[in-house]
Amino acid sequence: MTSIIFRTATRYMFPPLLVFSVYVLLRGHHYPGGGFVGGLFAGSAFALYALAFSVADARKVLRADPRDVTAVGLALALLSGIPPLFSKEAFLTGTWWTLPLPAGGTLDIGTPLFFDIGVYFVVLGVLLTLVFTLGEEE
Amino acid sequence: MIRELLVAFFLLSGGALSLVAAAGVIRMPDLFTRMHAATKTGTVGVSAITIGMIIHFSEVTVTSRGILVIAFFLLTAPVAAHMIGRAAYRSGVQLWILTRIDEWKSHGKNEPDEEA
Amino acid sequence: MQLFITNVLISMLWALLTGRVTVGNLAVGFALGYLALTLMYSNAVEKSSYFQKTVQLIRFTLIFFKELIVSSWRVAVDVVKPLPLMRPGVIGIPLDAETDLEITLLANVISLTPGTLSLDVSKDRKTLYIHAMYVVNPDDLRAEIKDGLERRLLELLR
Amino acid sequence: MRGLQLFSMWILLAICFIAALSAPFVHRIIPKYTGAALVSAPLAMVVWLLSKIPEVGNGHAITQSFQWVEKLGLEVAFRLDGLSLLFALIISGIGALVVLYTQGYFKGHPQQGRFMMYIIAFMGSMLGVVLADHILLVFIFWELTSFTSYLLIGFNHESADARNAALQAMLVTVLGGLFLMAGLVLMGDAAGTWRLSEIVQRGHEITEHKNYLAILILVCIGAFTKSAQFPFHFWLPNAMQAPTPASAYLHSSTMVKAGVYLLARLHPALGHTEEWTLILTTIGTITFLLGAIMALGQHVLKRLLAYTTVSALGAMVMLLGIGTKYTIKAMAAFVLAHAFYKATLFMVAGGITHETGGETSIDKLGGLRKAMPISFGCALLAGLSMGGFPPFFGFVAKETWLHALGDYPLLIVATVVGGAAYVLVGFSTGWKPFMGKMPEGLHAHEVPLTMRLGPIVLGLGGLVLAVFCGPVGHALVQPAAIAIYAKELEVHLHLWPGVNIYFVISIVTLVIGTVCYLARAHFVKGAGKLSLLVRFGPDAVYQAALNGVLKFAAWHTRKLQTGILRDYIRVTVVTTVLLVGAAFVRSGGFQGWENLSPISLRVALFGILMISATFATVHSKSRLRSILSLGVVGFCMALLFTFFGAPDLAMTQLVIETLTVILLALAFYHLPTFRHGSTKRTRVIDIIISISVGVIVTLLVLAALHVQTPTPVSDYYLDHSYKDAHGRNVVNVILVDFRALDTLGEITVLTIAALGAFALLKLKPKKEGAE
Amino acid sequence: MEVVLAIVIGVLYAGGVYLMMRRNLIQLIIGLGLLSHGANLLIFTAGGLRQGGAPILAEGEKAFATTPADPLPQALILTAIVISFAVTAFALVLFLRTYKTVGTDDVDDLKEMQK
Amino acid sequence: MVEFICPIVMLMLTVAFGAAFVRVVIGPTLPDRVVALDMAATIVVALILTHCVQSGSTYYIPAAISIALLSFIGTVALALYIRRGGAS
Amino acid sequence: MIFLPVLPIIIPLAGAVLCMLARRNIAVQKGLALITSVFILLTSLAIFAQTKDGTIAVMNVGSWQAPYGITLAIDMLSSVMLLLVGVLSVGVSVYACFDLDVTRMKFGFFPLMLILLMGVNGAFVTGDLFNLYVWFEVLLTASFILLALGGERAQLAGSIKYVTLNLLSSALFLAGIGILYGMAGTLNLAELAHLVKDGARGDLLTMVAVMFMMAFGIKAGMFPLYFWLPASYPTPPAAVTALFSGLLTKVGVYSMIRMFTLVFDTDPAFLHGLILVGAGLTMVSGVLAAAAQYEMRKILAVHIVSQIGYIVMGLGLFTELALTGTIFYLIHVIIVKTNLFLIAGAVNRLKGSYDLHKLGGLYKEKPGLSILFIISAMSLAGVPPLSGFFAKFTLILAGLRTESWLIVATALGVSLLTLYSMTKIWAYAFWKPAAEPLPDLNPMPKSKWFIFLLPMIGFTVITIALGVFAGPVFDYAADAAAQLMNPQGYIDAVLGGGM
Ligand code: NA
Ligand code: NA
Repeated sequence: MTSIIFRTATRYMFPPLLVFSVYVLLRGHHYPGGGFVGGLFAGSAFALYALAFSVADARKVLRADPRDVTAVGLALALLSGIPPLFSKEAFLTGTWWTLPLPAGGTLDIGTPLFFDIGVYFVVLGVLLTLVFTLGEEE
Repeated sequence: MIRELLVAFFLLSGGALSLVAAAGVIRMPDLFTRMHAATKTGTVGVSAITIGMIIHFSEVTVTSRGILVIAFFLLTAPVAAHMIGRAAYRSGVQLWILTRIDEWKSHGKNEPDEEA
Repeated sequence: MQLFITNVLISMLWALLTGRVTVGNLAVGFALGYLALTLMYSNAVEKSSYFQKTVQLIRFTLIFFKELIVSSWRVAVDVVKPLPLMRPGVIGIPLDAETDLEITLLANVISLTPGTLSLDVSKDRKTLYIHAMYVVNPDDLRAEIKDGLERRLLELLR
Repeated sequence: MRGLQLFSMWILLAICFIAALSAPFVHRIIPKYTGAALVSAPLAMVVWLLSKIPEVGNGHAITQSFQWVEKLGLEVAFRLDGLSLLFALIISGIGALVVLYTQGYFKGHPQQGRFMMYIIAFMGSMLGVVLADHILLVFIFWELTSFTSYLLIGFNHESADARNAALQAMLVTVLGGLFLMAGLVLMGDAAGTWRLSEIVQRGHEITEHKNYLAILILVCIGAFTKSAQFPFHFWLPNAMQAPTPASAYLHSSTMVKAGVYLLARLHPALGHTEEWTLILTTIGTITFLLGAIMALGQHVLKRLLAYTTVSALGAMVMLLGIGTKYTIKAMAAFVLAHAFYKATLFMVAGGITHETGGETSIDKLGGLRKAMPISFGCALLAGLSMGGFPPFFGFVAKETWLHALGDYPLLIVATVVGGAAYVLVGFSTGWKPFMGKMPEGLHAHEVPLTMRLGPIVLGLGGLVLAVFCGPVGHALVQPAAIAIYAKELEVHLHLWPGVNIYFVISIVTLVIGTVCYLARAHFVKGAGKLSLLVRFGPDAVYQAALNGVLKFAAWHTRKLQTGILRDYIRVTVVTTVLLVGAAFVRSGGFQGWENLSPISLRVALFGILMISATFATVHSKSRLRSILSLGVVGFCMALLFTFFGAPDLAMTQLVIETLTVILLALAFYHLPTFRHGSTKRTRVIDIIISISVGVIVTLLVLAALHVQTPTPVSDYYLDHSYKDAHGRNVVNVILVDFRALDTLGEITVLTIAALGAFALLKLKPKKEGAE
Repeated sequence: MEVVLAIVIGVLYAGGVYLMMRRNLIQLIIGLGLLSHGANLLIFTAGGLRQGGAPILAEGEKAFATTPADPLPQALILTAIVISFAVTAFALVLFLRTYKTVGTDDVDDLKEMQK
Repeated sequence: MVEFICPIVMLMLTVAFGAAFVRVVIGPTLPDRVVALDMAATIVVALILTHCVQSGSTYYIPAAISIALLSFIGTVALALYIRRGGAS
Repeated sequence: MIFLPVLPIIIPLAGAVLCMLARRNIAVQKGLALITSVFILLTSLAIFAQTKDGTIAVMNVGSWQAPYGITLAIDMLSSVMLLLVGVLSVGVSVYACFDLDVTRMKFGFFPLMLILLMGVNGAFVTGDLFNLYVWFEVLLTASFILLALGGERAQLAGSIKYVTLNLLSSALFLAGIGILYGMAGTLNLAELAHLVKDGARGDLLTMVAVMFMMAFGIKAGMFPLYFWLPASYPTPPAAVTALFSGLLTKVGVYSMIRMFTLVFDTDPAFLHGLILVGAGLTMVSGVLAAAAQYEMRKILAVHIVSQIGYIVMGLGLFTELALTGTIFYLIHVIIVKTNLFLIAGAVNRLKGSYDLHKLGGLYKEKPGLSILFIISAMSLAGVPPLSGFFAKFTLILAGLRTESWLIVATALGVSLLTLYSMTKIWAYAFWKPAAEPLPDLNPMPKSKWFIFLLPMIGFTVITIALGVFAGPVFDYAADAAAQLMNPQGYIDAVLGGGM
């Protein structure tokens, strides 16, 4: 049991940190950030949670096993390179779709984005695997 | 012009406060007194600089992020100080010899250490 | 809370209407919305919590920032002063704050205000131990904190 | 004979190897008739060879070739000329007899099949050596004989002596083989062809080539090791560890003669020079005498024979070295004679040992004539042939030999000495064990038919050859001699040469030899004095060399692989610094400051801070101080990244720095504090090494900055990032698009690092006693 | 500017190597950390320092008005940082495991196992 | 004016950073070092934000936010480490 | 198949990801690993078929034209290396399925193995310097973990040395990349080669070349940089060591060959002279270390060093024939060395020891295994007509033709000592009777034992085939060497487009 103060602060910081991590991830293509730093932030949020409460609690919040998160992320990154196969282009060729936004603008969605999301999950999973395992070590 | 003056004011006071914090961290006699300097002055110093920056750019995104920086500092700095202070105290870091009173020691002695 | 959300929505609507999404414009919208809401709910029951809290929040914030600045100044002075003039000490403050949030905010505020630094909360959550730079009389200090920061904070939160 | 047209050299060889490989299986199926079945392979060869005698005798060579490794110039090329024919006949003929002998010798032995496999493979390899017409092919078969003889000598592998002898024989012959290979290749390149038949026609090109002496020495070393010439002779007597059929085969007729064969084969290419004569004659004579003298003091049957084999090989080399028409004829005749009597004696010796339950010393043998009459007969025939008594082929050969040495009186004296020894050994092996009284406790009976066949055929063969020495000389010896001499010559062998000086010398030799035999006891005693020669002889040198190499190896390994990480790092780093430094100096060193930008205050300040923080990290007794100072270094890095326009880097650096601290803190909970000091000396050395690293890196960076970049590829990224890759943050676009493959690799590294950390922490081996 | 950074890089490499030659597992890992800082800074410096701002195209613009910092070394360093983080984390766990299994953090003691 | 002020502020911050570093080095206790490093992180934020003003580029703000958040986590982790008895 | 050049990377990765997702079920993991290995082999065969006539298979990943994106370029050398990886992966997978303990499988052996293969393949196909670094790190990290997996004392002690020295090498490699980029402004190997051919980069290139030589030298296990190898290789299970011995150091050598034929052809007297000296010392030092050992696995491990010396010797001599020898040697030694480690593992499985003093009598007990061993051992020692003979002979011939007497003498002497150490193993473990009878620890029934032996039988057959059919192999190696000696084709193929 750690401090009330710390745990309370953590409880209030945890959601914004996760939101911030997604923000960093999604803006990464245009501004500083990206999947890597985003994943680190998300992982840090869970690490903070594990420090304040316990690794077991943090695992409960995450629900999935971090190693599965990693594997899924890696799979996503790998798969994002496959679509060009169907248009006879090289592996990892960026494929973009422009979506109209309700407010009138447009949004570019492309395979590099999915790649970055894959990176995000890998980093998240990796960091948590490390932190949780080290935290659980006797 | 006023904006520039404001920016300059906030930046300079931020810098000055940081210097003060630095001086405190160097000069204060024990951990706890040093923490006073580091926590308060450091936080105010960086907040001042953040405000200076907000005024300098006067953009929504910069402002929101600037506020975020300040908010985070105000939330985390004391918590961090608390965590270190308590850890240091419990692990037996000595108070300055001129410390007058230690009620925690006298009252809190019987309190079982949660993690022991 | 509903009123606050309504207020935020009004400020956003204002920004959209004026077509400029800037801090200033949002603030203006918020202020206008607040005024409008004050008028709307001048007699309603819900009024008390939202509008009263607003006043308390503003007051608390002002006091807090004043203290913050003062505290920085005090440290600045302390840093320059000869060391033996300090009278540091660790004292316990009996808590009225009960919830986690109350205790946490109080501890944080105490840490950020002059001369005091929260160290820990006792296990029974009844006492907050703080480190103070100038302990001339521990009881005076205790009273000062309880009447000043704690009372105001609890007023705001409850 | 028409049916034989189907066969050709490579098919016959292939049959040999197939027979070898199938031997264990054949043995499993028909254990009693293994030899009978397998002998068909060498017999086929013998028959085929015999059928070619007329053609080859007329000076025609039979050739056959196809490509193997074309670009390397390696062909599978065979050529049967007189020399090849003589050797191939000996090899396959005696081979066939040995295979049968083996059947009897190893009767009921569970690993008879295995032995058959080795011996037939060995025979095939030997045949390959003498039939190959390509230097590489010669070498390939040559090495195969070394390898198969290794297996043969070490056949009784549960005995340490057998293993050591096998190793010794292999190391010596392979060592020679390596020299030989170098020599052959140089020779081939000097001649411009790797075909032996073409090389021997270009003798002048080789003897006048600048590498001639090197080629000659290399080839000689190769041949000498194989043919047990001084000073490489020592392995041969030791190789007596091999089971008798192997000894008989390896040491009488075949493997050891590979060297002689090769020298003979290359005589047209390398011979006719002073160097050739000097080297071969000297070494040959020394070996001839040494082997003969060493034989005098022996009492173990097989060792007696082995030393005389050494001696005989020396004689062949000596004769070849002189290189006259006559000596070459003599040599060819002697090869034939030696093969017959020596193989017989080995086989009989094996039979004696076999039937007496393992007795090997002639001093403990006697009176076997009744128990083993046939063996006795054969041994006597061979022993007399060996001694050079008429009317055996040994005598015929010796006569030719003495004739040939007419101009070399010293060598005649040597021949008399050696010949006397042969007489002694001939009696010792062909007479002594059978005559006199049978020692008590010795039981023996005649060897089985399979083991009798070889001695009978070969023992009688010595007589038959002598009787038909005229035709034999014409059909077998003459073509071989022509091939060696590379010019026309005629061979006339006579059983009765008439009384002349050489005949007298011959008789004198026989008398001396007989007297010596009667006084044998003195020689055996005298052999004790020769122990000095043994102790400091080549065998000892071999042991010393091997031990020396092993000792050096152990020392080298101890010194280099200390097990201390610091030593490894030191060597690695110092090597790197020295070599990079050398390259730096070589490339003109530091070249100027022109391209450097002026120093700004804040960079200077942070530089100083970073350096101080690094010092604090390095020089710290507290590991946390070290870690936190490293954190300061990281902060400074992030700030530098900020100052030079790298926000992504700054952000990542900061996050990573903090996370590293967290991980370290989590892990440090379990780790103890620093407490292992180093000595001052160590520290000083380490500091010097470290500083040199720092200096070289600094210089490298400065030197590299001096080189102007033309247009870096990154300009492309700046232009196309938004346009083609839909991203404004160029760094991010590089990471997820332009160079996404790097990132894919990077996240793979991350993934497995986590996987590994997990496995390491969770997978705990069963408790080993902690210190 | 580069001179300062070149010296810093040299010091980082020197410090890293020195620490790696100490006897303690933790010093070893800190040494690796310094070395990786050195390598990153080296790429950054050798890649050319341009004070032209971040290689991020401002909102609304189609091309860079002035040449910004070279983005490629930055991307390379990013990759290198991540990789070295992964490796460091693993090495840390490895050392921890070693300490717990072997019972020493003295690198010199590990030589016994060579035999 | 801002161009003129920024270097001065930066210098001040750098000095403060240096002071924090000195405390990291001299300690004497681990909590002292941790507090000093935490302060150094705060000053890094200030430095980065000042650089934003100086260079007119807002791209560095996320870096500042990152350090604000993560230095907290780091400090807390170290505090917990101290709590577990690693103060020496 | 437009994806072909990248398949050697993504197939193992996909297999690894699936294995990770199936981490609870070992049977599924085994199946996945085997299937993936077979696919790796098939892919490499397809690539081999495409490149065997000298075509360079090029793929610009992400469709960014060279030199801007990462280009994968597969020439004949890469292609044959990929093929070897494919063959090895199948063999080692089968072996591992039988030999490895369940705990190691549970804790990620198969994904790690596949990722190791991914890294190795990546290094072989990439045409980009930094990408090469990334693959190096991938394979190194995987190897770190495979090495330490199991956490036994010796493993850990070895791992620390391995990790440390290899990271030192990475720092050096990275520094080299940084400086080279600073000087040339590109990371694409072909572009670098192109710039160097223009002569614009000056003498400093020699210095950078030496840095790369050292970085790759550490990874390749050259003297005096090889210490990590004997410290670590003899510690993990046989399947792992076999994989390592076959592939890891070879990646270092491959990279050295690639860089020193394509990019660094400045100052050959100095650079190739240095390589030659290194090669000689490496051979000698490795073989001496082997002579001093009495532990089967350690002998084999330090022999890797010695073999590296031979491989590098060809690069040092730097003629077409010499490179042919190098390539032949690579092909030969990867197969043979892997096989020897697998056989050593089988011995250990039977007798529970690698100690030559303890072992014995195997020739009597397990003639089949003995024959597999002696063939491979003799091949390694260079006994004709096995693969090792042609490999060594070609190198020595190249040495003789360039009149590099010293290196030829060294190579010959070392080959004798190699023979000595191989016969030492043979004499001690197989011929000699065991000092005290060792129990048969092998619980496998005969049919299973045969399947277990299958990879070894396969590799042995390959060794023999490489000798008997040396012609085509040599032709291939010679063509590959010619391609390396004339890098313009590579440069044109990469910079001239591709897909
Ligand atoms: Na903070
Ligand atoms: Na540049």
